[in-house]
Amino acid sequence: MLNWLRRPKYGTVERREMPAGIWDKCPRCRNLIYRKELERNLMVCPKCGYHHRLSAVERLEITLDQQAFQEYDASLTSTDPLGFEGYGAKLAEAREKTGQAEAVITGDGTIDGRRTVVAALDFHFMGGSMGSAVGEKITRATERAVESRLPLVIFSASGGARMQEGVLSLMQLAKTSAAIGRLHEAGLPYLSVMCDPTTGGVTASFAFLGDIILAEPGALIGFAGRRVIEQTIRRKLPDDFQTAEFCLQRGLIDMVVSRAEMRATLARLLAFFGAPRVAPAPEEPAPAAQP
Amino acid sequence: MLNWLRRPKYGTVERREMPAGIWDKCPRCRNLIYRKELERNLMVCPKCGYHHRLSAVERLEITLDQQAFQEYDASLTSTDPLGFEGYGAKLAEAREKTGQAEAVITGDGTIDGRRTVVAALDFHFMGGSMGSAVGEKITRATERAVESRLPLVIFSASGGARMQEGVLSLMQLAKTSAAIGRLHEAGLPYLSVMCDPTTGGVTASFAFLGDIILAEPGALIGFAGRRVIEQTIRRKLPDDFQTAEFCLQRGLIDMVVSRAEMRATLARLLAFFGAPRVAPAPEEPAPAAQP
Amino acid sequence: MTQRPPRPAADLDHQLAELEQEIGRLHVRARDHSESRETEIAALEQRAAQLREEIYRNPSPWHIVQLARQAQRPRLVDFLGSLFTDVIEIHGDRLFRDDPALLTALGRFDGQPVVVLGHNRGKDTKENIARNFGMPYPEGYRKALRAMRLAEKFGYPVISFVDTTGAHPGDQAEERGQAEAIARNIQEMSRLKSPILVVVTGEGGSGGALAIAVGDAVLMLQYAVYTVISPEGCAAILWHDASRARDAAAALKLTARDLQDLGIVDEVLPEPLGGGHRDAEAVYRVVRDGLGRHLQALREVPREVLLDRRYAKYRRIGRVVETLAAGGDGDRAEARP
Amino acid sequence: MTQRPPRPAADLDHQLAELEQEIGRLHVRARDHSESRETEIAALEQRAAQLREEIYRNPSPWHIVQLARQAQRPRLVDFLGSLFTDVIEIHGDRLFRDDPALLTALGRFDGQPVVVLGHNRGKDTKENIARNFGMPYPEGYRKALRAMRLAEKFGYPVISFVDTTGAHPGDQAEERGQAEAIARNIQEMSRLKSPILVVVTGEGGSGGALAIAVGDAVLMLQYAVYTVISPEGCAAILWHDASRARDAAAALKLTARDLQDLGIVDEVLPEPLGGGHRDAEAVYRVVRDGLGRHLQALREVPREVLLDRRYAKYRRIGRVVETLAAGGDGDRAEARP
Ligand SMILES: [Zn+2]
Ligand SMILES: [Zn+2]
Repeated sequence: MLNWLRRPKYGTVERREMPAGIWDKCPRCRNLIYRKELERNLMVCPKCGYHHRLSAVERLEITLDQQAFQEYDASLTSTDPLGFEGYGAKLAEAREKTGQAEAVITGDGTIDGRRTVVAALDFHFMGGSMGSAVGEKITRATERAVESRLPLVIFSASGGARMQEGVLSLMQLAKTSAAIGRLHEAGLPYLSVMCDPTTGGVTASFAFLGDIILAEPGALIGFAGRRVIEQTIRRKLPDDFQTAEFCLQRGLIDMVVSRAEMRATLARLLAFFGAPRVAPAPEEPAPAAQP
Repeated sequence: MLNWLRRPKYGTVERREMPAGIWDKCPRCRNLIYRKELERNLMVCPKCGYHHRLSAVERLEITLDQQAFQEYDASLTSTDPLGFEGYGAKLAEAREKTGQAEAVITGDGTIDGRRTVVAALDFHFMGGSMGSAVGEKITRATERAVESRLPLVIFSASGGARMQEGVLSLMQLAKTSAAIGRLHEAGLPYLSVMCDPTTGGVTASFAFLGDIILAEPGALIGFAGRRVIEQTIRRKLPDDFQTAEFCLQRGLIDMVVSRAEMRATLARLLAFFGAPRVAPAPEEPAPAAQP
Repeated sequence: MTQRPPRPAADLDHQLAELEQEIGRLHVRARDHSESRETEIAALEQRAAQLREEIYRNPSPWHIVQLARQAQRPRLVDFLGSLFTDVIEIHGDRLFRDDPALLTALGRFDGQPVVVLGHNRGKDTKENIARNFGMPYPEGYRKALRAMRLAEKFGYPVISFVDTTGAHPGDQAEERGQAEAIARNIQEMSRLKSPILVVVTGEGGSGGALAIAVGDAVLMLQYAVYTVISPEGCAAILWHDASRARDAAAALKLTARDLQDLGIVDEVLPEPLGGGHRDAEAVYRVVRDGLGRHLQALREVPREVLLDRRYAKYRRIGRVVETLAAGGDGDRAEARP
Repeated sequence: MTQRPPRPAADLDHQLAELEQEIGRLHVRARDHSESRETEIAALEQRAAQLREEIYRNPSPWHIVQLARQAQRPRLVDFLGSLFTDVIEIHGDRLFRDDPALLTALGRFDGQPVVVLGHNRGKDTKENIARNFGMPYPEGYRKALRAMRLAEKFGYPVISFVDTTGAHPGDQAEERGQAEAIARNIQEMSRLKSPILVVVTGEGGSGGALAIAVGDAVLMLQYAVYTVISPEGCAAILWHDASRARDAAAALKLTARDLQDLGIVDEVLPEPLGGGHRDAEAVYRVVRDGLGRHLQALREVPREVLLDRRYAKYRRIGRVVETLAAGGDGDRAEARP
């Protein structure tokens, strides 16, 4: 991984800062993979192609051109509007764990020299759940795209609405979708990228409203959960149910793109849709991993 | 039947002018029905509800208010543009048989005092097939509706495009659909009524483009023919395949309305959509059956 | 958001149940032994009525969930019959199937043409099975969208009745893209060039509700609920204990009053004491009155203003803080309108 | 419409077949008996080449049907690869299924962004089975419409390649409303706010073709056909004799030249002698050139003018007479524009 992204001010990230030489067991093929090799391979298992989940920071690092990222609303976060039992503690824990203030990073940057507004949800932050802050940040980012006449790229990875904010979180579906609706009316392109997993309220709002919808191989994509569906229909679901490939075959998404190809594919799409080209930034040495 | 409609100038209609007291065998239930009783019942079998096919004249007679009908383009007819073997003779025969110049009657009239443009296809005229003249008359009627800001009601009954006019007939799908498209943009209502049978090119154009789509019970509605489908899939189709009821269940049409209820239903829809109300015409004695 | 003092709703429930049992026993004894227990029974029944009224007057969120789920609550067809004239049901998404769980109709309200739609819950098991308990498949949402586009073509207002436990948790609903269908509806409703009025009448369950619930005015019956997840589901997921549904019901702030406080519901329509099923006519009256007032107000709003206001209405929903702004202490802020 | 003198195409066919047989026999004999038959063979082959050229130069409509159905004819993927750059295929109707019989893609033509779509016929049996021989299901038409709406959003031209025997005659296609899907596409294409260019490259079969063939400019390869019904189907229905397909092919006026005469096709793109499969590069050249010219012309047309012209273009197609006008003799008239 590139490790160049300016870290947010929130806490200390310890994620994956393990001693060199450590081995990971692939959750799909069960092979032991040398961590460095996995990182070089963008956290895709070199044996079976399993796409490990990425944090939002990692996602942006492997997608955006170095140094070009301008973050929006880095310190915006949900409050605990309902006084919901345990929510405050969970928020604090998630912040500590991820080093992020919330479950999404938004900003603008360039992909292969094409400027775009971008958002990446972080499944490691309370399951990437959408509360007021995630909805607000997505909405603000979308509005910025409209104001600046820039494309919008969103990487989704979410379990759905954040139930600790009650209907306020459900309403973020409406708020974000309304903003996306205005973006479409403004004739600006929106590329939605579904990563593992993209489920619940996020699928039922901005994630399925892209002009073009991309997904990572094997990503879980669906509205209702497998368990509740199996309870309803009283039988087992096939293994590929709600995968990216399943959705492609069902006509719900445009393409399944491996992580290795994702950046180039987004760049081609942005070029096609006329995203503004910026002069490449002067080469600078990559910054140290942590501030 | 009311038998009030001004007959077109074309030929002599001999349709159903049989001696009184004759009996008809119902093609569905096989009961013998006294012809007068059948006519009193709008040509619906009183035993089994089978809806006999109506001519365009009959259709308008039972639908429109008396005396209010103003026919358009009564003498417009297809020519034989391709010099197609046998077409000229078939046209002449159809004219002789139906007393109509073509397979559709268009005009404006009132339904329960609500003014509307109306068209009725006639399956007895070369299977209600759409050639240049049917396409042209439907298009002109649609344009008149736009010009006069009137609703449009079309009764379809057709086997599809008239193959003796080659691609000229196929292009009538485009011509009529384009006209309907303009009608929709003009914010005018279009009620499509599918009668038995409505198949082929007519379904693939104006018949399926209604704001509201109604159908008579049991009407055959579909694009491809049953026989060719059975050849393709190599099994028998269920009896209700491509019926009005089948289409309703499949979400393709809005309602199945019996002939006895059709006029009242159209009147309610026209009232809902704000069709202009005209003063009821002064009562006049019904004209003699034939000029 | 106002906080009310907690009430011992559970105790009242318990006392009432005991009283009702005792009254039953007395009735049986009176019949079996030909004894007159009238005075005794009358006293107990008076006490029970007091208790009921106490509960009804201050129902807990969990009570309200029960009221919202009351089988005899007025349903869409009742509202259609009582509030609208010249109703004509229209069918189908023109794509795949006519979904009986979601009803769409033309009709008149106060003599004016409107498009009405909503979750089509039944009154009994047979109706409910036929209509999938008002839980739409994707084709139900798409049918609703078709009806709304029809309304838009003619400039008619849309009136949407929300009453569903939620989207259908089945494989076919997933296969046919229910997430896409819900998302599409939400987006299209946010931009539809017709006034949209929403009434939450029973259960407003998550995405399945929101798919027809984006509007210019969102009204809600007093004992309806509107929630991101069922209290049972919330308790099971968060606390691994479905029996804590009562606590979840309180925590989720799913009542009409709570949602009005949160800026999500524009008006709470009062119900008769004890719930709408006890006096349906009274419910029709408040809904008719509420719809009439809001419709009148919306009719006068120019189309562009309408859309801007609708956007702003949803734009400001949410509570966020800038945790690290100006030194890190955090400014509480409404979402920027 | 110009009438050409009938040519004895069948005779030429017959002579050629006999010649080819004779040449084959000579080859076999030369090999088996080690005889030199070179001179003889050369003479016959010269005669065969002459015959072929005669046929190729004036192919009958039935010959053209055969050429249009030639398995090695350039297909959509060939055009995509040769005429467009930066091609990105997009998938799905966002409703039900991704139909492989109909391909949609983003790409550049002359460096300009366009949306490309068309019937996706394969080159071999395996491909064709996977793609249902380029016969779309309703979801194919709906996928095309989605791609066209994308084009409209961004103001990109649509380029549509027509190459299908027709709609899919199956029960599921009917159940999912293929008539509705075709009608919807035709209507939407007639009003789409993007320039639409259509190229009929192979078989243009009835509604399945027209569903993606309404446009501002309709180009057609010289040996493509476009017809309301297959010659075989026409002969079977009208004359109860499918073997009269050759006559039906002539009667239906389904060749590019005929259709240009009838005002349905705007330009015929010439093919190499003997058919496009003999020199695919030459086909790409004429298609590229034709698209380029028409696209350039359309780019300069303001949007409202474009839509008015498109309407007028279809508005005038058809031949009607007023049989009883002015005394009954009949005025021949083009359809009123
Ligand atoms: Zn692996
Ligand atoms: Zn009968």
